[in-house]
Amino acid sequence: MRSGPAFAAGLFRYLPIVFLLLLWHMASTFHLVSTAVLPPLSSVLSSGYDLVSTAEFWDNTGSSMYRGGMGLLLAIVIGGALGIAMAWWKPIRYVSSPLVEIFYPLPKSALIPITALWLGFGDASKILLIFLGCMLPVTIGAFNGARGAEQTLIWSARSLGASRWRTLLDVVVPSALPELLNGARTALALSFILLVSSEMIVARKGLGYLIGFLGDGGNYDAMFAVVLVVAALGFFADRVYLAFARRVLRWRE
Amino acid sequence: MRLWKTLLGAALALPLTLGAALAQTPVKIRIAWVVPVANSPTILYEKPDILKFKGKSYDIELIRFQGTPPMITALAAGEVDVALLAYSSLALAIQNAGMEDLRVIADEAQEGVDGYYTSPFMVLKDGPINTVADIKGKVIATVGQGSAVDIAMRAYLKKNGLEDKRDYSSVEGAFPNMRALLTEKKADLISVVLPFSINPELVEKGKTLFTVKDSLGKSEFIVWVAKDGFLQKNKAAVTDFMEDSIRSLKYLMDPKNRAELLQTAARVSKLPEAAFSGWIYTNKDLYRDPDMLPDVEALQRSIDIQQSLGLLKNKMDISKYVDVSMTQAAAKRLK
Amino acid sequence: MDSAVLDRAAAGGAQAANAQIVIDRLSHTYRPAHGRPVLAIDDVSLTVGRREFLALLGPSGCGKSTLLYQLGGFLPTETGTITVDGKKVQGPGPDRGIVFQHFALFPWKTVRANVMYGLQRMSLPKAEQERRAQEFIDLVGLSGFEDSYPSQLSGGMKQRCAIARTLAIDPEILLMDEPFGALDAQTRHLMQTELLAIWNRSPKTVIFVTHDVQEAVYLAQRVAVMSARPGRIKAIIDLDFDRRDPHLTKSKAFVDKVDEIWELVRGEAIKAQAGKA
Amino acid sequence: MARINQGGAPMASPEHDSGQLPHFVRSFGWGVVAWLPVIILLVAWEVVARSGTVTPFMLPTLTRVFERMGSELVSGELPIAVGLTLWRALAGFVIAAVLGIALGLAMARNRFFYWFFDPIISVGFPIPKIAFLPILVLWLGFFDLSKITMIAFNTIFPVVTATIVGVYSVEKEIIWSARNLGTSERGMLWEILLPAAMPQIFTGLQVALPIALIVGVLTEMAMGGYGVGGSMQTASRMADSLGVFAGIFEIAVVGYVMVKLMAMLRRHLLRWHQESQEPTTV
Repeated sequence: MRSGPAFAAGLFRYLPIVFLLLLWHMASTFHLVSTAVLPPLSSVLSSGYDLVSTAEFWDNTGSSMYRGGMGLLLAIVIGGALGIAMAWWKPIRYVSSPLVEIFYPLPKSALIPITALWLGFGDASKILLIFLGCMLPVTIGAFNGARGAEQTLIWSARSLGASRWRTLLDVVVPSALPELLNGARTALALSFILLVSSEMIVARKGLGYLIGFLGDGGNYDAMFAVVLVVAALGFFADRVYLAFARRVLRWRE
Repeated sequence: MRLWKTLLGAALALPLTLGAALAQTPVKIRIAWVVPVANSPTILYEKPDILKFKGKSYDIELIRFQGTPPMITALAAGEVDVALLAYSSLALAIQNAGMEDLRVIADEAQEGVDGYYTSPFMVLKDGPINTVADIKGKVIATVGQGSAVDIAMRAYLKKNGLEDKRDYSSVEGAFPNMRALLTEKKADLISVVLPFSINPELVEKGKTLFTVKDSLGKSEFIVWVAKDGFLQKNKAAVTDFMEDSIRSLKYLMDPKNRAELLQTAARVSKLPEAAFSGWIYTNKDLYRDPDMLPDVEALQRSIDIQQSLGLLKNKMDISKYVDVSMTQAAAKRLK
Repeated sequence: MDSAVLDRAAAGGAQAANAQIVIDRLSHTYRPAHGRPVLAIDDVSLTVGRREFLALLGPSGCGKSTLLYQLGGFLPTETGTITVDGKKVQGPGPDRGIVFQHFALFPWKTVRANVMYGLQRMSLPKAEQERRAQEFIDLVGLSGFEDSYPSQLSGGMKQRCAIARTLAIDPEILLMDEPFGALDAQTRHLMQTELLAIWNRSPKTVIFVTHDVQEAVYLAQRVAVMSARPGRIKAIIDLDFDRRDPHLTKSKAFVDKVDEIWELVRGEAIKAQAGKA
Repeated sequence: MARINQGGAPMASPEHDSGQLPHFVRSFGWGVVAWLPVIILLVAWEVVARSGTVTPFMLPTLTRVFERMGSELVSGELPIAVGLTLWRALAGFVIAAVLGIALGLAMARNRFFYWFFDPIISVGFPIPKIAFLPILVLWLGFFDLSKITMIAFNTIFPVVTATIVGVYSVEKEIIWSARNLGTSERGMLWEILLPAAMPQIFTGLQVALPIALIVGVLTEMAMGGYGVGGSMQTASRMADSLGVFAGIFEIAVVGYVMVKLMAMLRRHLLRWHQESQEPTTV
């Protein structure tokens, strides 16, 4: 398939999204939902267009992406390392699992009063909350993946002269990768949700800030436009992730 | 040798220039807000040429909050300096959060002032409710128990012998959704504020059963607060800040500058100018004191009502927590 | 070295003077996370000479793999000792290369990267690493598949790759854990012949675990027969066939030897089956 | 990928095992060590709270928070609030689990389903679903139905993606041999695909359950009503930080128990899997 047919195929592939948007349009034209809470798609798109053409909007997007990206990055790096370490060294597993198990089910926005004491209301506290919320799927994936590392592979590496550290790096980490990356996909999606919810509560800027203040002001056209932007960014990030994961894991097929 | 002398001179001069620079560094005032435009700080500092001291003795930073509770936390943690609180939240912050150092410094908006707007509680025009007594057994929608309008509603219903849970049930909804809750019959009585209360569809389908004024009379509804420590340390800067604020408010209230006001409101809220043109800063809006001086008596009255409803544990003398000296000084300078 | 140990070791087999691996009174208990501990190896002593090809033969579950893993240093020795060149085994090392039944190739590395892995752990110049990797890839007949991932290879090719990976680091001792057990009959036969050819070219000490009597007789200079669980050394049989003879496996001497050893093993295999049931 | 049929011993190699101590001594000792970080955190909390560097509103002492929880326990408020929150969270979770696994299986086995739902999942997962709360309220009212729907709506996504990954990782040989043995399409589902994909599906469920609890609490905060989130919201409106922190502790305890029970369930259901050779944590 070259570019023309490839484009058509891509269009076909993502047709269900068009269908979803059509459903939205019908919902408001046939008054299935009060336009007071869900404005017609057309007005959302037109205020979305106005919004996207301001520099301020991109400033907000940029700061959100920074927070989300940092939180996610920390979650993947620290969460992945923690999961692998927990599988490789029992003491780490014992010491870290109660902490992880207690913090994961807490609503992160409820922790804002506590993180505010320590980090204030700036980027750091939002990054921390996103990190905490995204970490567990990565940790669970890395942990299960590392535990699934085949014993004979570890032994092979050792008998080929690899040190224990080297074996961890060369055998356990790649073995954990498929499940770790699968956890990272969940984390990626969660990071967008957490980013919006943490910015909604207190913020100077960001997409969650926009959603919060547009919503409180009853400007639902613009608010849903921002929601759509978040969804589009999330979708795009997910597709990039999938392409990346396929590349990293190409040895599997 | 020359080099050494120059270096030495520079080294000696450095602390001096730095000190001078520090003295000139404006005091950063972090302001917490919730609703754009309706909270005046979101539009007061948009026109640099009437702000004499901004960037000189003070500077501002606006921080949006989802509601009052995180704002009180932020005040307590010293993460914001000036916050806009309703009378009810103010009393709770002082009494329950133990923030004895909170001071009312200025007025934001007052309810129930004669000749000005007051927020309505609305029912369906052709619905079953025509008098307050009809509320019995019905569902009322509030923005949250214990909030400023909620207190007004409960107080009025109580005056008419109606108690929550016994005589009516309450559900929670945000102001923007109240219209839909009423028209879709999810609630029988709703509580709305500007600009949602003047939505054409709501005006067409709904009618006002009673108002905040009916319940509370004249009420100091929303005030600016700051911590005493911050005020004492930055008296001069805060006075300058208040002077700019009052000047800007007066400028925006001036009918001559109405076009500019509407433009600013539209830009800040991302809503069309039409959303504001009918009411903002006119007598169809809540009353705002032109000198930003709060009505302490009215404030005390509202808090007493709050306490009588059991939404505040103990009686409280609010005048102890008012420090309008800087606002007064600023207003005087503008005379 | 303790001379008593040497004596006892000598009693176990020939070539004591040339002994490279000495296993002395080794016992091993396997402790699963749930359930009772199992005595897997009971008081095994064995000596293996330098450049000797020894087959460790026994029914499944007799502990022969456990013995091999202890030799490899993967499992700790609890009772008894294992020495290699007079040094106690304490953990794995590149002096003892291992080939597993299920290949244990790194699935995320290509054939070349797999073979290079051990070489990269040695301080060799890059060019030398590449030259040697290629040499061993060619040796096992995987030329042209250097950039394939293991998932793209057949079972026989995977095992060739695993053998190349182990041989490339030139270990003095080659531990093989039923390396041809997962292959089909034809491939297995080919691989046996190739293994012999490689060994003839550059003899190493080989310990070859198998439960296939014919394979053991065909490959090894000496066969140690293990009993069913707990594993003990039941008999040691010296073999002296000319493996260059293409008709060897059909010769009477060979067939008789297979039968003789098969008799020894059969009883154990039955015991092992009974033990499982 | 090839996790299902790997033989071999559990991976924690004996080099790291703690030797010869009797089992109960080891597990008790580890129990103490395991909770050490939590204990340190709590002690640090108490020390900071008592030091006077922060006001009791910002960080009340633990003793007072526990006292508050005690009095709520005695008055019966706490069990009711926890019970309600738990009921909604679990109801939403069960709905999401059943629908999510079904949808995941359908997507993994049927090209049309995959085509239709793949982009929708990809868009729907990261979308801030809280924005749709007013719509749910108008459709489904204020009470349990809208809250449970919101919970299920948030929780279903990780279940679906995990199920798809799980089914995809089932080895072709297993499917082929099952088909060869005459397994029907339906038997394939129940006897082959579901059990073989179970490790990944379960990981998805383990990720999803805490999300159900979190969303349950957040919807209560947004919509009012009884429950832990509702009480926390009321408390925070009244500037009653003891009530807020008591709520945080209640959620922490409930969440921890939930996570632990899921881990136990996993160990029980996946007895056949190699990972069960070792105690499962997280």
